[in-house]
Formats: sequence, structure tokens, C-alpha cells
Amino acid sequence: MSEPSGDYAALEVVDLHKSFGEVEVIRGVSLSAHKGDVISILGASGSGKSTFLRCINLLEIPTAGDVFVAGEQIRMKTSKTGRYEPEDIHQVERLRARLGMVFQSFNLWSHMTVIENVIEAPVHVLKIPKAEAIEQAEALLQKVGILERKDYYPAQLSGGQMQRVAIARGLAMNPEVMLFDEPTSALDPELVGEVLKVMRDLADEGRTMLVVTHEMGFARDVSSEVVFLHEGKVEEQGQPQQMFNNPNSDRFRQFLSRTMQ
Amino acid sequence: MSEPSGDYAALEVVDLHKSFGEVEVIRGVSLSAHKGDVISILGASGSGKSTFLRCINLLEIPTAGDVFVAGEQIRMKTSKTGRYEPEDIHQVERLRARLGMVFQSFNLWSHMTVIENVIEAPVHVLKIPKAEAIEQAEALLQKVGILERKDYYPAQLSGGQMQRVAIARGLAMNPEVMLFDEPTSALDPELVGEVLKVMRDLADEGRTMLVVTHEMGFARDVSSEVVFLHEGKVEEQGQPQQMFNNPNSDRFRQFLSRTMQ
Amino acid sequence: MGDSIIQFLETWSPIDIVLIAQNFDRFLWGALTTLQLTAMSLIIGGLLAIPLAIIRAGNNPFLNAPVWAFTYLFRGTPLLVQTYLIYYGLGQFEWIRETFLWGPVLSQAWYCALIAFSLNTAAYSAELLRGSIVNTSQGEVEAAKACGFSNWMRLRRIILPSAFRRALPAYSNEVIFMLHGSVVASTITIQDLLGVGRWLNGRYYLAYEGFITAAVLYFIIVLLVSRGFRLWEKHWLAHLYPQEAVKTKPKKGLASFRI
Amino acid sequence: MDLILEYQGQLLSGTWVTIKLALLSLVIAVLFGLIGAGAKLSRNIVAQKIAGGYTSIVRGVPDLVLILLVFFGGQELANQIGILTGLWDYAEISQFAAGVGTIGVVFGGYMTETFRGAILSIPKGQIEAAVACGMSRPTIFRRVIWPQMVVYALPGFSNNWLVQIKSTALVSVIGLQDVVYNGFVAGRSTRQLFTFMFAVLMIYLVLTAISDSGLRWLDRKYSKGIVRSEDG
Amino acid sequence: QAADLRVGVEGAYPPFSWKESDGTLKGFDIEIAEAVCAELNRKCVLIEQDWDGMIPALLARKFDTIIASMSITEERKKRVDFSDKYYNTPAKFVAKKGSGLKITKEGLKGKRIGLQRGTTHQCFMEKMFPDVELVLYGSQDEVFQDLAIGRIDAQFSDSIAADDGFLKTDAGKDFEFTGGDQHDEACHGPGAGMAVRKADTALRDDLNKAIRALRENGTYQKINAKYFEFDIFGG
Ligand SMILES: Nc1ncnc2c1ncn2[C@@H]1O[C@H](COP(=O)(O)OP(=O)(O)OP(=O)(O)O)[C@@H](O)[C@H]1O
Ligand SMILES: Nc1ncnc2c1ncn2[C@@H]1O[C@H](COP(=O)(O)OP(=O)(O)OP(=O)(O)O)[C@@H](O)[C@H]1O
Ligand SMILES: [Mg+2]
Ligand SMILES: [Mg+2]
Repeated sequence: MSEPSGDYAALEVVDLHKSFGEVEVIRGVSLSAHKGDVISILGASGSGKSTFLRCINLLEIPTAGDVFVAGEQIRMKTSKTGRYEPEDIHQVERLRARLGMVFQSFNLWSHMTVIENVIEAPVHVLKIPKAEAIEQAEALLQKVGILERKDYYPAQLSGGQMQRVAIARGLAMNPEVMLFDEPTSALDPELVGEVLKVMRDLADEGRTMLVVTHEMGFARDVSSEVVFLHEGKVEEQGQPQQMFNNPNSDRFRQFLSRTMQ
Repeated sequence: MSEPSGDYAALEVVDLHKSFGEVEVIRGVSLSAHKGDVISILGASGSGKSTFLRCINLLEIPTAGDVFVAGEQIRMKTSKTGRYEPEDIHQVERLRARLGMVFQSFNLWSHMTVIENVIEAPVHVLKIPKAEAIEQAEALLQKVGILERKDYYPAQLSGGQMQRVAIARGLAMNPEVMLFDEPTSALDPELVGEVLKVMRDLADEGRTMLVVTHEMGFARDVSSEVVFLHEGKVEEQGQPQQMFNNPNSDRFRQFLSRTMQ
Repeated sequence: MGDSIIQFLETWSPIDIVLIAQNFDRFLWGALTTLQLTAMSLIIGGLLAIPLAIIRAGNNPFLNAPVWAFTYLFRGTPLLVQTYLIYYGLGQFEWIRETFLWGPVLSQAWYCALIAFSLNTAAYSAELLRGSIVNTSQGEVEAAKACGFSNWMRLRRIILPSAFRRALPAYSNEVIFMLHGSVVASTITIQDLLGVGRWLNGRYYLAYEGFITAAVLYFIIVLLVSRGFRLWEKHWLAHLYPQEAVKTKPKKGLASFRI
Repeated sequence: MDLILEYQGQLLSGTWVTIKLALLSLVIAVLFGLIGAGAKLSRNIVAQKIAGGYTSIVRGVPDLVLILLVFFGGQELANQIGILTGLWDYAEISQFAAGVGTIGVVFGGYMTETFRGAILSIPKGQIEAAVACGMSRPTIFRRVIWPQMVVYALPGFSNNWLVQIKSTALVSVIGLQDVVYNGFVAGRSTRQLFTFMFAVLMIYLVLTAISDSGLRWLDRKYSKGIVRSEDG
Repeated sequence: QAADLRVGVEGAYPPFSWKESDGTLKGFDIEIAEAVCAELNRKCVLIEQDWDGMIPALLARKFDTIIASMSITEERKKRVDFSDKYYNTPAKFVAKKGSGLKITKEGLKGKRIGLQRGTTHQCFMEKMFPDVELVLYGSQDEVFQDLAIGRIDAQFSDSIAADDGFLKTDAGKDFEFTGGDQHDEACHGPGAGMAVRKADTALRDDLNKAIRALRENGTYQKINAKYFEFDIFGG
């Protein structure tokens, strides 16, 4: 999978651990995504997929392990109270800006219109001039097919539309990697398609993406690699064709049989 | 269908009409249910099923037409302002008490426990002594399989459990006819079964029932008669076997093909 | 020994504890007056509020308009002014002083306060209760109709019991506000808790001893009252929460948001 | 009516004092409310405890008692501090200052709860989305929390404000010549207390009615985009 | 010119002090205060203060002296210092004409007696008639108000204040003094003085000098004559 070039990976995670209180939810997961990779993360509910994704941009602070974004390591330290925590919050903020995140529940800012949602971070984090940000934002909204709704408020949109705006918002930062946490599972069945289509387009464009999903079709057809998590560990990992046709582990086989009917 | 005896029907509706403002939603529906009949009412969304059911116990006041409960006509009059309205609200209340109604959204009284919900109307409408009402209620709760939850509040129950309590509440009045308005469509798929089972048992017991439903299996297997409403009119009516196997009208055929996949 | 403690306190304490202790029984009487006045007002006001709320929730314009005006007037103006109006204002009129009500009721500060407070809390409680009557689940009302309940029975058995419960948390605030408001009594010669504080200060020419004592006692009373309400809510509102939610604390939005 | 005209100067100047008092104490209340809400939501236990104590004292002690305490006791305290530190000889705590300060601080306690509730009702996900975009804490507050908090807080704020205007009446008890005091004095000297108290009542009704409609207008204006549940 | 003299006054105790419809203060106390200031060659700043906060406000230095018909008493002397008296009038009960009220323990039993909170009269009543129901008011005006409309059976106060502030007015025409002069040395003291903080001995001495001067140069008598038919300075 990993390219042999001396080039660094867009995202690299090394031996990540995360506990909530006593319970260890992520128990040593490593993964690297090179430019253009589309990695699908599968796993049963509670297997730690969301937690893993949230640890990458430090929405959750990992208990151990390293994260590299485009070769730059997020520096961590152990505080006086014995907690593992980021050394420099500004570095964290800077690297977060290079990772676009799309949530299951969209999380659009409800007091801003569609276009305001999209330009917010470019203008206030990347300090791009507003006019330029608007231009880029309109191009992105065009791409996700929702330009004509740019002056609507989120509450006036359907779920599928909101998710497409959320994707545009993530893209607007021109991130190294886009992280998706079950982007379609809060949608009504008839709205899932429109979001998946946008994601397919992104993959075709060569975007680097990490996608937690229950959409087996997407995982099989679109991703370049599939990671199957089980109880906080990588149980199986590989190319989608091979994994779906000849699952190695019993657990993944079980998982497939339960989800694909 | 209708028995030849001189006996009156448990419920008889004659040429019922109902308009909301300008729009006529029920445009002349007649129907009679004899003791032991289970009549399923089918129809597309907006065809007027709920409105028809609600007109029967005057939750909506019909614009024209007559309703007889166990042979007694609900007396209507035309008021000075030209509105068609019940002549004697006490008669209406008395006859409503002889029709049990189960709503899509259960509508349990949230400030009362399960058992209080069930005995409420018998004690305060039928003036049955409380001890006796409790005894009967417990038997009913036993029948719908929820006796062990009798001291819970509705908010502490699952949807299926709530609906079974609502059925017990309807039965507690020992009504001539039970009216069901899509009793399962607010339930999660895995909870539908438990409610349908209770309804099947009621049918087997010989209860007279009018059921608005989208559950084709129930309509076909359990009901003694099926009425298909289309735009406020009876489009087709008959025995379930015959109707499902050889639909007469194109509309019913379309309806079936769309709903049964 | 005891004397030397008193001696010490008299010389060194920044507040005159000895004087407060000597007059503490008066403070307790004052507290009792405050409680009596508040409780009576709440009872009378509450009883008035129920029919008013029902009228306000209904749609009879002839009844609704005057009740609306009443609640608007009493909610839109200070309790102090309402009390002055009744206590000082009514005495302006000869004919009122000649009615039979004057001697036993209107000439007594206590009753004037009671009238003002009751009307005031009636106005607030009526609006509160109206809100929760209007928000009663329509489905539950229909279910009662379908069971053959008459209008009156629906109100009595379904709508009001449910509305009372849902109004309870807001009502507990109203009770606290009434307790706070009852200090107005001290401005019309009533020796309530604050009245005693003011008496003490006036009698011994002190700046704050009386007020501090009153403040502490008010604080304790409010604390006990809100504890009581919390217990009552737990008991009475059990049905509003799923069983688990009663046991586990609700998660705070930002509490888990770190960086 | 003639009498009211004769005393209209007194009534108007009193009304003006009442309005000034209400507006100034509102500024203090909002300030204290923001600080209090910040403290309650911070992870600093000490700040939480202090803010908790503050709100429960304000909730536990009637405002008139506090006003009297500040007006009489506060002056002595201020003098003592001045003497001990040698910074000032006498710092006047006027009736106006005592009124503004106490009412401001008291309603700051209620505002604390309002603002805290408003911040908590901002969906957590929206803040996470801002974090994920790399926004810094101040930016998140300024761009995401504040604009929404204002809207969520508006109903509670309106409510507090209406109560607060009415509370200003209490300063008449410490002799501040607001509309109640002036009305009362006028009524006393003319033996027409009903007439004057009724006039004062009407003045308050006008003040609250104006505020009420103003706040409703604001609410309509700012609640675009934000779907709020019925209550509040 | 020396610093302003800040004087605490009441404004609700006619004829000694009251407030006009335009908000200005008038009355015997007010004029005496102005005269004292003039005598001391200091500018007067009159500060209105409710009676029951008068001494606390003085102690808190909200003003420098109280000129508000405050009687010189032992109890008050514990907290503040007084100038010599500037007038002395007896205290009396006022009740409805023909009420037949007897000023004895038995006669007052069950009666509601109104008086101003924090006055020497409160001290007197609590000492001499501990079982009588006292109704305490913030100002003397309110006492008259309630007496007139019958909320209290009688009131007890300074006789001049009652006479001019009530009996001579329209509202008081059905009322009369009853029971003669009441005096208790411990409570009532030698008369009304000007209160100062204990440390302010210089001011006290100045005030004494001013009072003497006013008596001697006839200013006092002129003011006195505007309000009363006899010399209220007392013996
Ligand atoms: N903030 C938290 N505190 C405590 N436990 C948590 C927290 N967040 C997640 N967990 C626990 O961590 C485990 C993994 O959760 P996670 O949300 O990562 O699962 P998931 O694979 O995303 O599942 P799903 O498919 O349901 O979203 C679960 O057991 C969950 O209960
Ligand atoms: N209160 C009302 N006011 C106006 N129109 C109404 C009202 N209630 C129902 N309607 C209209 O009457 C028509 C029939 O509604 P009804 O609820 O009876 O349909 P239904 O067959 O029960 O549909 P569904 O399967 O969606 O429940 C619809 O067009 C609906 O919009
Ligand atoms: Mg998840
Ligand atoms: Mg329906």
C-alpha cells in the first residue's frame, strides 16, 4: 500500500491508544494514508471507529501514540498531573486546520447561512481575504451541487443538503486529509445517495480521505484500502476487493454477513 | 359479509362526508361492522383514512352523514350558524365510551402509571368501582403481556409496550368496536411484531375491530373485510383473499404493487 | 466564663452579636410572620390562579380580556407600588373607609399586604399555569375525548393534573420570588423578618446588624424551600423522565469539551 | 389630575432616575452575568465554587435586604477599607450607587444562570466542528458561541430585565428619589396617595410594555436560522 | 470659606421639615440649619435621609451633622455626640376627639399606637407601656396619615409636630391631644440637639457656639416666630 518514495504520508498514525477512565477503547492502532488514498474504516458499533477518528485531530486526547500530519508530528507531553497532552495548542490548531472533518450530525453553525459556514474557517483561521474565500466557497458549493442554496440557513435544508454543505466546509480549508465519521448514517435512506455521490467524486479527484462508514458498497467500490476495527484493534486490513471476497478473519466474515443482506 | 339476522350492526356509517374548509376529504363513505368483523382500511397517505376513523367517534365533526353505534344513531343537528353538529354532547360522550380508540402515537396519559391509565376511564366514565376496575385492568394487562410493568410511567416504556397499554386502555371500556389508527407505524421495526400479535389475538377472540393500517400481512391474514379508500371514497371493498389476489381497480393494484415489495 | 465571652464579643466583634442574640426571639417571630404571609398569599393566589389560568387558556373573549388585563397589570408593575396602592392608596377614599371591610380588613396592614401579594402571585401563577395547560399534549386530550370524558372531566382528570406537574419547576421559582417579595411588608409597618431587622437598627442606631441577621435567616428559609421543592419534583415529575435518566446526571454540553 | 400636573416635574424626574438606574444596573448585571457564566462553565473548581456561592446568595436573599445592607453596611465597610489602606478618607456610597450596584449584582446572578443555560444549549457538535477547523478558543467564542448565545439567552434576558425594572422600585426605601419615592412624597403631602400611586403604577406599566415590545422585536430579528424549542 | 457642611435632614416632619411640590425642603429645622451654616460661614449641603437610617448614615459619614429634631438621649449618646439642645417641646398622645382614651397601662391595653420607628417615643412606649401594640412607621407623616383614616387608635409624638403637622390641618380636625405631656428623662432627654460623630468635637463646639449666637442675635427668634406662637427653646 504505502508508496516506496521518500515522500512523507499525508497522515500517519502510530500505535494510538485511548482510554476512557478504566476502559481502553483504542488499543494500539496504526495507519498511514498517502496522497490520494481513500481508506474506509469499518467495525461494529462500539468498536472505536469514531474515537479513533476524533483522536487524529485531537478532539479526544489520545492516551498514547503519535499522529503525523504531512510529516509534522503533533508534539505531545506528559503534564505534571501525569496526563498525556499536547505540548503546543497553537500547533494543534494549525494542524487541525489541515484536516477537514465531516460529522455524522453535520454540525453546521446554525446562525450562519450556507456560504457563511463555508467561508468562516478560511477567513478566520487561514486569514484568506473574504472576497477570495467567497469565490472559492462558491466553486465548492457548485461542486457539491448546492450553490443555489447558499443564502439559506441550515435549518432550512434537508439532511442530505446539510451534509453536502458540511463537506464543502471541510474542503474549503483545502485539507491534506478529509475525515468522515459516518457521514450518511443520520440521513433518511433516500438522501444517502446524494452524499455518497459527492464523496465518490472527491475520491475520483484524488482527495485523501479517511471514511468511517457502514455503506459497504462505498467501502468496496471506492476505497483503496479497508481497515476493520474490532474492540479497538485492527482486526483485518487490506484492499477492498480481496477483503470483501476472501475475508481472512472470522470476525470480519461475521460482520459482513450481518451487514450485507 | 353482513349477517342476515334482524340484529343491528355494532357500527354503521352511512354516507359520511367531511370537508376541511373548501376541501372535501371524505366524500361519502358507508360501512357497517357486525359483531366479530375485523375491517382493515387501506389507502395511500392523504386518502382520508384517519379522518374517516376520527369522524366515527366525532373527534372530527362530519359535514354530513350518520353514525350508528350498536343501533343507536348519533343525533346531529344543523345549528343556527349552519354548522352540522351533535345535538346532545352527552349522547356523544356516552357513545364514544362504547368505541375504543387506539392512536398511532399511543397518547397515553403521561402523568399516570400504566394501571392508572387503564382504569381511568372505567372508573371516571363508566363509574365502575375502583377495586373492580383494577381487577379487570390487570387481566387486560396480562392479556397484552405487560402486567409486570403496571406501575411504570409511559415515559419509561418502549413504543411497543406503550401501544399495548393503549390497547388495554381501549379494551377496558369493553367497547362495541375497537378503532385502530395505524397502531404500528410509529414503532421501530423490531417492535411492530409484539403489537400485531396482540391485535391478532383480539381478532381471534372475536372482537369487532376497524383497523387503519399499512401492514399488508395483517390486512390479508387477519381481517374479514378490506376497504380501500382513494381520495375520500371507497374505491374497492371485499374479502381480503379475493382483493389481494385479484384486485379489481387499477388504483388498488398500483397501491399493492407499491407497498408490497 | 460566659461573661468573659460576652465581654470579648462586645469589644472585638465587628458586629454586635450580643444584641442580635438578645433580640433573636423577635427575629424568629419576624420569620414566622414572613412565612405566614408568604404561605397565605401563595395559597390564596394559587386558588385564584387556577380559574384564571383556565379562562386564559380558553377562547372566550369576554372572560379572557379582563383576565388578561389583570395579569398584565400585576405582572407589569412593581409589587411595592401595588402594595402602597392598596395600603396607603385605598385610605384616600372616604367611601372605602366607610365600608364594613375597612375595620376588620383594609385598615390592617397585614391584610393589605396579603391582598396585594395574593393578587400578585395569582397573576404570575395564572400565566405560568396557562402556559402548561396550553402545552398539554393534544393527543392525550383526544384520547380522553375518545374514552367519552366530558369537558369538565377532561379538565379535571387529564389536563390539570398533567399541567400542574409540568408547571412545578417554574412554580418553585415563583414561590422563591414571593418570599423575596414579601419584604415589601416591612415598608407598611409589618414586623416581618426584615421589619425586625429594621426595628433593631432603628432602636439601637446600628448600620447593618439587623439586615445581616435578616439576610442570613432569609437565606436559610430559601434554601429549605428549594430543597423541599426539589424533593417534591423528583417525586411528582418521575413520569417525565425515562427511568435511567432519573439516576444518571444529565451530561453537560461543554463540560467534556477540553481544548 | 390637576394634582398630577402640579407634581409632574417630580414624577418625570423620578421616572428619569428610575430609567437611569435600570439601564446602568443592567450593564452591571450583564457584565456579572458573563463573568459568572464563564466561571461556572470553566474547569477551575475555585471559580465554579465562587460563582455557585454568588448565585445562591443572590437567589437566597431578597434584593431589598441586600440593598439596605449595601447602603448602610457597605458605607461603613468602604470607610473601614479606606482607613485601613489609607487610600481614601471617605468614599461616598450614594443611594444611587448603592441601588445601581446592588440591583446590578443581584441580577448578575440571574443573568449568570441565563447565559450559562444559553451556552449549554448550543449544540456541542457545532463547537466541535469549530475545534476541528483549527479555531482557537477566543475565535470559537467570538464566532460561534457568542452569536448563538445571544439568541438563546434572549428570552431569559427579557424576563430578567422586566423583573429588574420593577425591582428598581425598592431603592425608594433607601430614599433615592425615583418615581416611587417622588410619587409617594407627593401623595403624602396632598393626601392623595391613591392618585399618585396609581400614576406611578401606570408609569411602570408603560416602561415594561415598551421594553416588552422592544425585546420581542429583537427576538424576531435575531432568531433567524436558530430553531428554538417552545419554552423559554 | 471653609468646607461645605453636609447636614442630614428628614423632610417628612412638618412643621420642622417638609418637602414642597417642587422638591425644595422647608421647615424650622431647615431654616435653623441654614442659619447655623451662615453663622459658621460654611455652605450648607442638605441631604435627605429617612429617619431610621439617620444615625447610621451619620456614622458612615454620609453627612457631618444631623439637624432633624433629634432628641438628645443617653442611648444615642452611646453612638454619637450632641450639641446643646436647640429646642425642647413635650411629647403627647393624639387621639380622636371624645375617644376617652386613658393614658394608663389599662387604658391603652389592646390599642394600636402609631409612632415613628427609631424615635425617643419608641423608647418611651417600649419602656413605659411594654404591652401596648406599637405600629412603627418610617416617617411621622405616615403616622398622621394612618391615624386620620383610622388604622391606629392613637399616635404618640412630639406635641408641636402633632399640632402643626396634623391637628391644625384639615385631616386632623377631628383629633385632639389627650393625656397631657409625657416625659421620661432617660428616653426623651433634654431636648433636640444636633448630632455629630464622637470624634468631631470641634464641629460640636462650633455648633454650640452657633446656637448661642443665633439665640443672642435674634435670628432664632425670627425663625421661631415664623412657625410658632411661643418660644420653643424651652426652659
Ligand atoms: N466520552 C466517552 N466517555 C466514555 N466512553 C466513551 C466516550 N466516547 C466513547 N466511549 C466508548 O468508547 C467505545 C467506542 O466508541 P465509539 O463511539 O468510538 O464507537 P464507534 O465504533 O464509533 O461506534 P458507532 O458505530 O456506534 O458510532 C464505546 O464503548 C463507547 O461507549
Ligand atoms: N385538521 C385538518 N385541517 C385541514 N386538512 C386536514 C386536517 N386533517 C387532515 N387534513 C387533510 O385531509 C386529508 C386526509 O388526511 P388523513 O390524515 O385522513 O389521511 P390519511 O389517509 O390518514 O393519511 P396518512 O396515511 O398519512 O395518515 C389530507 O389531505 C390532509 O392534509
Ligand atoms: Mg461512531
Ligand atoms: Mg393517518
